[in-house]
Amino acid sequence: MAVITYSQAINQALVEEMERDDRVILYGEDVAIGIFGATGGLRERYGGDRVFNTPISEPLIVGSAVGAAMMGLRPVAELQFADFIFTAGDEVFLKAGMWRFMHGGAYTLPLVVRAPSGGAGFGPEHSACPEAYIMHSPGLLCAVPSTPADAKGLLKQAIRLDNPVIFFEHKSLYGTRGEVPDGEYVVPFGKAVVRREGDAVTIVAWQNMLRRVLAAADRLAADGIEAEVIDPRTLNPFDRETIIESVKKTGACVVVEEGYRTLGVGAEIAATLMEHAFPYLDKPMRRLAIPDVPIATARHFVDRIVPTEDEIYREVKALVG
Amino acid sequence: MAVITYSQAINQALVEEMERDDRVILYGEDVAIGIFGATGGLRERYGGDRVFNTPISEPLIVGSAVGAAMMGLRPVAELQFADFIFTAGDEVFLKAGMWRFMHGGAYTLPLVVRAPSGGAGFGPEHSACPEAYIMHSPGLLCAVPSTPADAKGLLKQAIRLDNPVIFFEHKSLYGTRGEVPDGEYVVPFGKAVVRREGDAVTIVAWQNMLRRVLAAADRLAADGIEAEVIDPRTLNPFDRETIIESVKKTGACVVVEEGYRTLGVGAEIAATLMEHAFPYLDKPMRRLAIPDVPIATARHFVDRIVPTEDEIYREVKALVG
Amino acid sequence: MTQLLRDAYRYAVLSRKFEDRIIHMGMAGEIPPTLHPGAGHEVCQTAALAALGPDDKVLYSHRGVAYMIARGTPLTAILADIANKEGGTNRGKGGVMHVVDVPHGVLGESGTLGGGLVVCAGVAMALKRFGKGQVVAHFFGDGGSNRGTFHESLNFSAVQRLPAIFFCENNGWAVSVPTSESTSVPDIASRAHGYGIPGVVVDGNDAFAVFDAMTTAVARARNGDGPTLIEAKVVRLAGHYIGDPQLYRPDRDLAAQKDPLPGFAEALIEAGILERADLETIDAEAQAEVERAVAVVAAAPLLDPALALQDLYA
Amino acid sequence: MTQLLRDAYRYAVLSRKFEDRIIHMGMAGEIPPTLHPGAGHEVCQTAALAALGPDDKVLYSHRGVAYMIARGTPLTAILADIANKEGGTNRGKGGVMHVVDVPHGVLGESGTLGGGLVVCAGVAMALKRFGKGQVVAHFFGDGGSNRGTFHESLNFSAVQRLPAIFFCENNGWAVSVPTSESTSVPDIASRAHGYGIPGVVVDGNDAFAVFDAMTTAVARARNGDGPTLIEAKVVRLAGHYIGDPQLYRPDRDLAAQKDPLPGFAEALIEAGILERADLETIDAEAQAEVERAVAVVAAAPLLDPALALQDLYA
Ligand SMILES: Cc1ncc(C[n+]2csc(CCOP(=O)(O)OP(=O)(O)O)c2C)c(N)n1
Ligand SMILES: Cc1ncc(C[n+]2csc(CCOP(=O)(O)OP(=O)(O)O)c2C)c(N)n1
Ligand SMILES: [Mg+2]
Ligand SMILES: [Mg+2]
Repeated sequence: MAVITYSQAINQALVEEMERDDRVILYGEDVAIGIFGATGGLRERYGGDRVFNTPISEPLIVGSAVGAAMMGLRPVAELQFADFIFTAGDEVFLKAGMWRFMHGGAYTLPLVVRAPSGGAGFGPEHSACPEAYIMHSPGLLCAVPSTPADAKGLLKQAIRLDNPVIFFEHKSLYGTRGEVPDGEYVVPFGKAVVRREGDAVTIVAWQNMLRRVLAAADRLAADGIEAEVIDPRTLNPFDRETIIESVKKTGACVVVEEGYRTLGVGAEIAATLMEHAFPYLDKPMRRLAIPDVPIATARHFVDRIVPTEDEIYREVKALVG
Repeated sequence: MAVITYSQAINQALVEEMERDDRVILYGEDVAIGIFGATGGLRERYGGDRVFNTPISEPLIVGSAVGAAMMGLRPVAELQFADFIFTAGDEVFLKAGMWRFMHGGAYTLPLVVRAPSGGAGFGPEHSACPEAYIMHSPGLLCAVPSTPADAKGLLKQAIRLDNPVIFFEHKSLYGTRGEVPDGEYVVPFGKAVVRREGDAVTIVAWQNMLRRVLAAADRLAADGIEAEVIDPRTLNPFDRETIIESVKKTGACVVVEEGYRTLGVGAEIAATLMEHAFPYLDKPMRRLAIPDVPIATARHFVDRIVPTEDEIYREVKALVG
Repeated sequence: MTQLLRDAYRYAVLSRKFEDRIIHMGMAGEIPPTLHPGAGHEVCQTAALAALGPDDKVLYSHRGVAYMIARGTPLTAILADIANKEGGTNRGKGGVMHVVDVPHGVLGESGTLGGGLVVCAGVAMALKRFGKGQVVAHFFGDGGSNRGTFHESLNFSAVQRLPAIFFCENNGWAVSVPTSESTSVPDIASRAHGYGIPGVVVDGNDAFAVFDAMTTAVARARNGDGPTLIEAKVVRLAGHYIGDPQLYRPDRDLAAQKDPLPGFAEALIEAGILERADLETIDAEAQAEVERAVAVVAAAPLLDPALALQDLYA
Repeated sequence: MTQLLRDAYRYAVLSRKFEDRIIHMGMAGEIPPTLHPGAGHEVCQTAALAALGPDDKVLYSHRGVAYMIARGTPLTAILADIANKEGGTNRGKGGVMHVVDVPHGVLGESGTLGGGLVVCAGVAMALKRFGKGQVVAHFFGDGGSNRGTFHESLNFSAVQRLPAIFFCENNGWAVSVPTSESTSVPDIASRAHGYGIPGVVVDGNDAFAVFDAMTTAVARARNGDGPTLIEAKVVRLAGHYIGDPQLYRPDRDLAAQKDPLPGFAEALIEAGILERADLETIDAEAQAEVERAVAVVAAAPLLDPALALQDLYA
């Protein structure tokens, strides 16, 4: 198995799918160079008809993907920052999310919107992890890959799906490395993966928080606390079963996320556990998330509000230690 | 106390605040006539400088409110349908929500965005109750008045607050009547009200669902089940305490809402009860909401997906009966 | 052209009679009163659509049902969509706002005005890539033209030389707001200048002029020369919605307004395309077709509400 | 005007020297490298701002810090914002992107490009209502001008005759995308035609021309005649961000590009506004001011991270 970066994995997924299917096209601001490295070289390889830069027109970027997908292309559109799902709010939530439904399923909408999320130092409008907004919205599938292997496999799958996918690529992960399987593979939507087995507590986390959780879990293990760590991989569809089964075993759960706390993904997990694992919960579920403020520019402020390895360690320890 | 409609109550609030403070201005599409009746007569009364129609330009409507508020006006902007918070997504979530914060609190943003929500027969892009999106978003206060008295008192308060308020007016309520206090009053943000006392179960609901819940509660009472019904009135700030205290008494909770189920407001209440009332919960909290589909145009479809009085009755009965 | 404009007239008459019936049923509570009447716009709409070929695509606006009629969608399907009956095109999801008929190139509508403009750019992007010379026409109102999506779509389509026709039906009103109160120039077509594309103003009551302007734009698009913005000045004969009292409207006295339909008939007769006697036949056939459709839909069952949960995901 | 342009030159020099220092510290890791260098734009920016009065308002874009300097914001405040130190203007929330200085009329920036355009319309709405003859100028790039908010803001401002100046700095690039690849017309100012407002193209390297165009626009706005769109053709001498290798850029060879700053100096000398000897003084004073600011900020404490939770609600 080759070891490559998250960014290279995305590039590979794009290359493989563009090779396989010439209906796949790729566009967005600066995609010809790829400001986070993921789309570099593709315009040279596939030509300006299939890979092109757009004006700074987010509604156009997403809305035209809906139009192109309706006609049978398989557009992969890029929003330069995930926060711009609001700049293209009508097109993301009302067009991509509802166009097929409101036309009675008359066609399919095989489109992907790639959206780099997270990171520190970019300021309030360029740093969010807005996946909870997408998870709340009917009609939009949502991927949150945490590893190069998943980034590649989920993106290939997203391109092949006949439904709109909002594909969050975490900016802090682009440079991270990991093994990717040799040869052709896809990762299915709606299947969580257990990143670490344990029986003391279930921790749900993805993307950059997953890395911190795994580091914290090692420290907890040294203290004799074996955490089971679940990476949902996609938030719609959302693999509730894997979480429920784990909590039935561990009796405790902590959700760690980089979104805003109120109505973050953790809230849905809390409700799900209420509904499906209530008798098994030995203690109330806890949430670690951003305390309902925008993400300031100063990097040392970001560490103050985004859950750190230390906080995760302390919080879990306090719960089950 | 006079009995007036919800729509008249809103009109009264606007009149009173425009009389009191000439920094208050009102604008949006068709506000000169007021397509839902709430703003009729105001242009005649206060002139086209303070009350004016705008082009169909939602980003401009909300974005200019931010600019005007920065300078010291107190704009009340109208989005003709609440769903259009996405059409003005950047301006609602990133400008109104974050502009003060990212400029270090250099000024206040006393603006109100009125947004008619809900209703049946308007189709997927004109029917939503998107309050959960706002509740998840830092920087945006959120009002969901259920009665004419609250519509008036909360709107007057919203206009006086120095923070951006998204003010949801439910379309099915515009024609409903209720008593409003005589004379000057405001309703504070962040104070829930107990609409009905009981000890068997706590039901949380607002706006059109509140009416159905109260009707169902009467039927439940006839069966000997006394439900305590809580109307939060605002979702940010959100009066968690009143709900927690009630659940400590009743031991059971049902949330009924007109938003999408996954990550609807009910999810936050579930997480809150986990965190603050876990030992008091005799049974898991339940959610009644729209089953994660857009709201179709056919009215009889809407009844299929929006919780009905009957469903509420049955669900609560199944839980605590 | 002769046959095309004759058909356009037939469609316009059919649409008028059909909508009159829909309005009547809507006011009587027999069906939901969800139509935005197209009266006054039909001549313009059907004449414009006459310039498209069968493989071309259409994204329409909310102003009436002449668009779909002119493309060949059966009246029964449209009425069933309004009445939430079986036999419609969108299975209760979108009503008359979202009639869709892919085989006839009727692609649908954005319920948020201006939302169709960006979708249209994407459709055009695909048509260009397919290389079969197909074009897409998007109809929208003067009100909708003030959305930011107008700017983004025209700029992008011009840069990419997309085969799109942006067709603005300027009726002087957006619900209760006169265009002069919302729009800083008298001619929306003058905005084309800023995109380096042709901007054409036509009298929307003159079917021949509309057809000509559209034919030129279609040829340009097919030829790979890019988009055109056409603005047709039309009159909204009715209210914004069924039952709109139009108190805001100084010119609401219908009698004082000029219905373009009789003028279209006269022009066709003058051009020798129709005989005067044809008019009655066309009227009678249209009325009969409307009644047949009403009867068929009256007999159709209401849609199963379980459908409310379907058609979201493929 | 003499004094105004002399000051504009001083500000441009100060900004250049200050940014060079910021870039240097950013590359060395002493401060976050968050600046989008303004090199090449400063002459245009400071000359344009020279036409505003002290009570006027400014919404700027991300391209450098000359805007704030020209308005009178202390260098220490700007640098503290970059360095996340005490003494800045936005207390760690917005860094250099959101420098704010209300007493000097520096109102801030939208991090989403084009977001400032609609905010600007609202500011202008308020200024008009206050009736004190104040105006607002909004600076934005060629890239940002393709946002739909451009359309909405220009149309609305024109309808309402708002006292706003929309100032587009066209440097031919949006990050790596040449304007010709994203924009369908060579002159963005030609889009003014579609709003019925003046659209003026100026050579942004010519401070006198920029000042004149801006002076006319300001007078028009103050007079209640509405907005103007000015497009200044400028050159981006540096990368998009600090450290941008600009591999995409055929003209990235800085040496081959013409820096407008020396030309501004020559023009001032020719006009008798400056003596050649003044240049050295101005340079030296600027350098000293930069060094003083760097020293002050170096000594300032980092902001308390508890501030991360503040300033959201009033
Ligand atoms: C984005 C958006 N804003 C507002 C509305 C509400 N609305 C529906 S039709 C209409 C007026 C449309 O005017 P115009 O585009 O001129 O078309 P006309 O009705 O005159 O044919 C408005 C404001 C909407 N559907 N979408
Ligand atoms: C809505 C939005 N889209 C994209 C970006 C990312 N971005 C920041 S600067 C920039 C290029 C801006 O180009 P231009 O407006 O010409 O200004 P310049 O950098 O050339 O001065 C881009 C794409 C953004 N901040 N906001
Ligand atoms: Mg109109
Ligand atoms: Mg530029």
